[in-house]
Amino acid sequence: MTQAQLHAHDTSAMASPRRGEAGTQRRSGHIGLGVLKSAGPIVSLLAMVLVFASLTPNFVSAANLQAILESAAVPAVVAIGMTFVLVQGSIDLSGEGVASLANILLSILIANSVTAHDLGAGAIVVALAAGLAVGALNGTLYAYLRMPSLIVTLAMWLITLGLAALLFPSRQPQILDGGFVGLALHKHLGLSALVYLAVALAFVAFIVERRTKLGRIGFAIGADEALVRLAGVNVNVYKVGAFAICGCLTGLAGILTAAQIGVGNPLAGEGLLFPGIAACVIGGTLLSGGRGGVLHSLVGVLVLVTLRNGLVQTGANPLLQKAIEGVVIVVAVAASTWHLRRKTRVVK
Amino acid sequence: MTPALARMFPSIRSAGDLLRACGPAIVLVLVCAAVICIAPGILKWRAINALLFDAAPLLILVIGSTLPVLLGCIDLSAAAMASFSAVVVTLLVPEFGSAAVPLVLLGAAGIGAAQGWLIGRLQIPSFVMTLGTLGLFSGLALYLSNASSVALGAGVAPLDFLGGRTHGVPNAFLAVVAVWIFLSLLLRFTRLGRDIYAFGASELAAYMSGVRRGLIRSCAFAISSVCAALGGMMLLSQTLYSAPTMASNLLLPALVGVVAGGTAISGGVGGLSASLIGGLTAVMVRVGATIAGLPGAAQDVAFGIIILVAVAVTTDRTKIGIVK
Amino acid sequence: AQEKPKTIYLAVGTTSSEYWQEVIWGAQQVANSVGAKLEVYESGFDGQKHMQQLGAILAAGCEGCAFAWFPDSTAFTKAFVERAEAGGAFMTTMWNRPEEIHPWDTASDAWIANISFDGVDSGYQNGMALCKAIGGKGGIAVLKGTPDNPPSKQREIGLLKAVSECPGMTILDTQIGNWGQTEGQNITRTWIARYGDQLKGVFAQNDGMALGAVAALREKGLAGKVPVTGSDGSSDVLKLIKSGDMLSSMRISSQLHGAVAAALAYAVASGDLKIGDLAQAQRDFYLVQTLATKDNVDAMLSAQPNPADFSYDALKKNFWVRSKGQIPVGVN
Amino acid sequence: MSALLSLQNISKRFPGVHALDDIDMELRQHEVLGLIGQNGSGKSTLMKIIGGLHQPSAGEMRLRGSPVRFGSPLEATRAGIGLVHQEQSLIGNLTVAENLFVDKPTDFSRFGFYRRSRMNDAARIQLDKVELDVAPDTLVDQLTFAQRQMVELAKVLSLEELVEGHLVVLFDEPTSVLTPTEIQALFRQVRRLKMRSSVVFISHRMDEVLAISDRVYVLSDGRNVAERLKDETDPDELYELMVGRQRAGSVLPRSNPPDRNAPKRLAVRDLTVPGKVEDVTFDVASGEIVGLIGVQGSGAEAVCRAIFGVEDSHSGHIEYEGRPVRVSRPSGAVGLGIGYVPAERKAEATMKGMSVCQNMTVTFGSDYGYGGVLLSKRRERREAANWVERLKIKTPSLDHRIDQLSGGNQQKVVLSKWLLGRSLRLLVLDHPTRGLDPGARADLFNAIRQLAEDGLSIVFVGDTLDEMVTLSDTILVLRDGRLSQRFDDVQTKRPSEEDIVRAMV
Ligand SMILES: Nc1ncnc2c1ncn2[C@@H]1O[C@H](COP(=O)(O)OP(=O)(O)OP(=O)(O)O)[C@@H](O)[C@H]1O
Ligand SMILES: Nc1ncnc2c1ncn2[C@@H]1O[C@H](COP(=O)(O)OP(=O)(O)OP(=O)(O)O)[C@@H](O)[C@H]1O
Ligand SMILES: [Mg+2]
Ligand SMILES: [Mg+2]
Repeated sequence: MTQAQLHAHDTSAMASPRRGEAGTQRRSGHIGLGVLKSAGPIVSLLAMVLVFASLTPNFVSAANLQAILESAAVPAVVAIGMTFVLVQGSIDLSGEGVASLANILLSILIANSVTAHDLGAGAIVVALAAGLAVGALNGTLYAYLRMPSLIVTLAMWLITLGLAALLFPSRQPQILDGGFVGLALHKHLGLSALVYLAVALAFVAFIVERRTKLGRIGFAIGADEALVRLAGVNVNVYKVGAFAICGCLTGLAGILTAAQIGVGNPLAGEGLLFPGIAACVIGGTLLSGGRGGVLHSLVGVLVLVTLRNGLVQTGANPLLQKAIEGVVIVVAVAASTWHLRRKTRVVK
Repeated sequence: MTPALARMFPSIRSAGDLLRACGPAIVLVLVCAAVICIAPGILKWRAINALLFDAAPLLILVIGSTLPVLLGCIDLSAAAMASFSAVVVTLLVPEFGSAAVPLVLLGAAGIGAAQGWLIGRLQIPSFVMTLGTLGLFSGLALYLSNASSVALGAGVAPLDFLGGRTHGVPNAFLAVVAVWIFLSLLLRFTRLGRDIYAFGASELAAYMSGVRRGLIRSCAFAISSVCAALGGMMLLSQTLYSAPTMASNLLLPALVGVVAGGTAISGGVGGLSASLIGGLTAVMVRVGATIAGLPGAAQDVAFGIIILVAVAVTTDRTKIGIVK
Repeated sequence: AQEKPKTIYLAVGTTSSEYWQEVIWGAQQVANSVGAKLEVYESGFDGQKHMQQLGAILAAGCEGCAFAWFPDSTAFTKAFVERAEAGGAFMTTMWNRPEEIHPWDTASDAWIANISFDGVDSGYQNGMALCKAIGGKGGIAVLKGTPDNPPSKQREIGLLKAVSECPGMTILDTQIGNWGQTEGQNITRTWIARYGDQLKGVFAQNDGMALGAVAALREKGLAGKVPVTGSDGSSDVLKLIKSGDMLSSMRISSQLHGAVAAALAYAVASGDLKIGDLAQAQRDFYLVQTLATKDNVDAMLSAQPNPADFSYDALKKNFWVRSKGQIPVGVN
Repeated sequence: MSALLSLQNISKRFPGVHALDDIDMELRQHEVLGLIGQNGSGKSTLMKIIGGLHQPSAGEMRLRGSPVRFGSPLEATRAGIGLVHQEQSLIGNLTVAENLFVDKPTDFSRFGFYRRSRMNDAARIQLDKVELDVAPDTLVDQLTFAQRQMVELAKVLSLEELVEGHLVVLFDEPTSVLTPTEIQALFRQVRRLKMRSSVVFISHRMDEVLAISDRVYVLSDGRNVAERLKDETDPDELYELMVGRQRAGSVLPRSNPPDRNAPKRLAVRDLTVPGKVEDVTFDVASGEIVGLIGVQGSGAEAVCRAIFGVEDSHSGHIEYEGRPVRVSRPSGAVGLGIGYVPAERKAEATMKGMSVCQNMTVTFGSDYGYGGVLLSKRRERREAANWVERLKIKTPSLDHRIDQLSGGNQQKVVLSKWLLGRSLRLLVLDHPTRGLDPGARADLFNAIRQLAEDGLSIVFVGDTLDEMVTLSDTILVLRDGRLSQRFDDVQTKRPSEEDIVRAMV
């Protein structure tokens, strides 16, 4: 070779968004600091607990912690499912409809006060399958017809909510299956089966996310789908998979709501969606995909549930609670991602 | 195509492109045709007139929401802003009279700009920022109105105007058209417009090319907020009562309108005319379902299916590499 | 004679609730008995949606039509009735109207009547029942509906009246549950943790939140020990009252609500009734309601509504036979 | 030697572009085939067709004698064809091991769950081949650019174990971002690989192509214009075949040396970028071309970014035209008349999905309008068309999408974005020739030289010593973030390459 090729570039400084972040991780050097940084949401959670605890001593009582965990169980199930979709950089808005549909399906098929059906556990299977089917349909329309997931799932939200209303048998079916309602009633160590179920699901989801191709490729799709396609991966399958998981878990959330209240409700999903997404984002799962994960989202759920609980505990003006919640969401996300700020970072 | 036309619409190179570009309009025409078949009475001027009057608040929200979407952002707070500003206007009218309306519009612009600016400063996703302000605005609206409907004082000229008609055409709709023309010109012929599209296509490359993204984002969100506030005024001019949640449910239809017109949520592709068409489609679908006498729940199902079909037909997938 | 309307238009908040299903049933009986069609419009409590629906119906031309309409919030009432007037149609409204406007002073040629239930009375009676159940002493917590909703406010006024008459009973906390079961459950859970034994009763402004409160209490084995009141008198709640898990609920006749609203609209639209002949008390009135308690719940549960009682002809004898009187001034 | 892969009459049309026109090509067993051609001549397209990313519009492809047609990259991989892309194609948030095997049928999972230890062991074997010492479970994001390039290579090499029989390995400009030592490592692998495979090697550097290839194909305008055996040709002939003109004197000498007393345009004093650059001081006169050079990590790029205001923090003083300035964002720099061509073209310089014209006019288009606010599309199009012609940008029209241009032409569009600015007085170029063909490079250099003579100041970081010496008036050598030596009047007193290298290491 006659030419000496000399490369004057410092690649760690190349500031494409991804690379910029990786660059600093290396520069900062200590692992301890890195862990602390990704622990931003946990720090916000602890800070919030400290503030509320100092405002009212009741806050950290065992009873209240139980109340927080019980309230977190259903949102956690939703957030776990949502995480699989969000890490791919897509979004699923159909949650409220799907949960409502699963709820009403379950409550008219299990032993109840209105219809004559009694499928027992079969009702749970049917409701879960409905969630799974809607999720898979969402994913299929999104991936194969290349329609934005936001709009596909928005439409599906309306459709499933409408179906739930059409299935509603004009009176709220009271669930008579004692075993099923017992899920929410029987306590072990002060917590209902729902809490344990949520924890177990989180564990399984974590393994799936870290240890399976579905989970790993999901992250890759979120980071750069074009590259994943270039690598010859059948991206669409993984997309459908993620939406199916999300649909199934959202359906499960609707089922669990039925267990908690003991009656079927065609609007059971109301109020699950935006808090679910907010929880994921607060926990550090980026809407643009590729970052975060199940554990992050769980922290986010705890932040939101704790906040709501704390506002009630401290007697904040109920009319202003929404406003306070809004500000806290913004501040929490800003604080926990502050260290990621770069001039060349792109956040949409 | 003539060269001049080709220059005006550079992206249209073949018949297929043309069809795709017209997709949303074709869908709108088909939906209208279907509605007319169901209820020929709708063709009467009075009926059209009434529809336009009703549609105006939604249309203005659709137009406003388009700008953040063109950036690849999203403004979830628009509907809450509409309710909030309606409440604030009714509260300010006893004090300021007609001046309350421009005051509130100005305030909305400021708040919107601040919102856009904060997204950049704090580097948080617009989804999160506006989800936060959605909570903030609706909370404040509840608090300020003490959770009640407030009657609008008499003699507020701008609102009387919005509620009235000129030569039989609802002024609210004329206002929508005026805003649409103004913003379309802004997008097409000014530097701001070019920068908005550049930002949407690639924020990083635009930034490295000297585009002032903080400024651009502030402008887009300010416009979105002002349009939302204007929507709130239109609604107020119809109801004459403000309520802290009166427009909250417009959030999703507005988004549907934006996307049904073919504007990509990933940014950089689409425009206001597309949104206007999309918004009208959303309105006509609702009207059609109502007139067809579908039961409420089935209306939702039908609406959902039509959105799916409309978007499946209208999304220009060639321009968006990756659909998210 | 005027032409008889072929259709009765009914607007409801949602079809996914027992209350509204009964309203629809009541209106359906009226429609059936006169051979008209009942068209139901659902808004999901989105006033804009009802506006568009009304606009679409009127746009297609609807002179002399009969509307039994639910304004989603008071903010929309005036717009609805004025539109009905502009379109030459007739309208009865349910529940929501701003305090200062009435059928005789606003769009009076179209707005036939406003029919509601006495929220203050509901709050008061439930409050007094609660007072008695806790022995006149102790703290209760209040679950409110959506904050800008008139019935929610009225029920709160009624409760405050009861509290003033029952000085030992104090309100520990008031939270907004937005009429929802899950929210009611979560808030009640937090209350149990916060107040422990201090929490002697829960006043829920509707049955949905009451169900949530009972579910939260049940988790702690407190159902039946801490009395809960609701409002609406839905069938699940009646069962809970019977089993002792709940204390009381204001039972309103939703079938009657729908039937009277539809029948009055039809009566005027078909010329059987002249708006000008109606007195104020006939145009702005409450329907009767009964507090459901353990004592009368069996009768309520076994009573099946008889379609014949809701036929147009049956109602026409006297539309106001179940009226509880004119809505007082300054209330809505 | 028999043909392993043969292409007959392959054509490829994109809307508006005839990228390949009736190509015949034969790849024999155990050979390295060099492929050269100007930017946009269709090299990458050809590779993508072989690799299963594109389907040919016409023509036939035969592998081991039997016709094949690949519907996806996966099918090509299964047939033993591996492609190293021109733009990097690793997935940042997967581990090295996952990236190595993501496109291959493997048995590293059971019931959908990964067996990580197995996968990592297999990965280590591949990494050893390219002498890359990173843990297989490192995230790719945490590697340097060059390390990633080696992983790409390992990814292709891992086909060896997974596919039976002879392989086809395609390298699309693998060396443009590698250091000499890394290039040597790559070449060793290629030579080893020859034992059981055939290789196609694309580069714009003639000497590299000749060093590694047995045969060279020359493409021009999507057509195959020449074929040479390695021993029968030399760089100059190849250059001529490819560019269509003589190499000698391709870059004009400076007609008049820069004025020593010209006013200072930029004065950088004690510039420090934490962790990258320390106390760097230098001046740039108007009309001067300053070349920055140093080995990888020496901080030259950070200096450029700091001048343009995109480094997150820096200290020191920067004077611009005699006034101290604080540039904290690109828009500020542009306002001062400073432009910057970043090294990462794909992410930082091109707006995907936008047209060539839109990309060119984004920064200075409004200068051609009215009052800096209203645009005049007619006038700015005329100006854009002008630069398309001057830089010989190969595009069907001004309205063609930039991401559908070849890499080199994209780079030219990026350059013209800045050249459009009448107020531009300082242009900072970060590896501007990366991916350019030799002819284009000469065109570019001539354009830069011309601009400098018209008074534009240039700071540039180059790819090779050769181009530094060809173009610069002053060369600044950086070592470990500090200025280690400076060579003045380069055009009159050419420093020897040895001198420069000594200052760098
Ligand atoms: N030193 C820094 N470290 C990390 N992030 C920074 C730093 N400086 C700025 N930023 C972030 O980068 C963003 C870019 O800001 P900058 O001021 O360069 O331009 P802009 O706000 O996008 O555009 P405009 O010119 O319209 O204000 C800032 O909003 C800030 O969030
Ligand atoms: N996806 C595409 N759509 C349309 N045109 C394309 C596409 N990909 C490539 N082209 C066109 O095909 C031609 C050949 O491009 P190609 O990338 O193969 O060139 P190349 O020889 O690799 O150039 P370089 O040396 O710059 O990498 C170019 O004119 C380019 O504009
Ligand atoms: Mg700024
Ligand atoms: Mg190429």
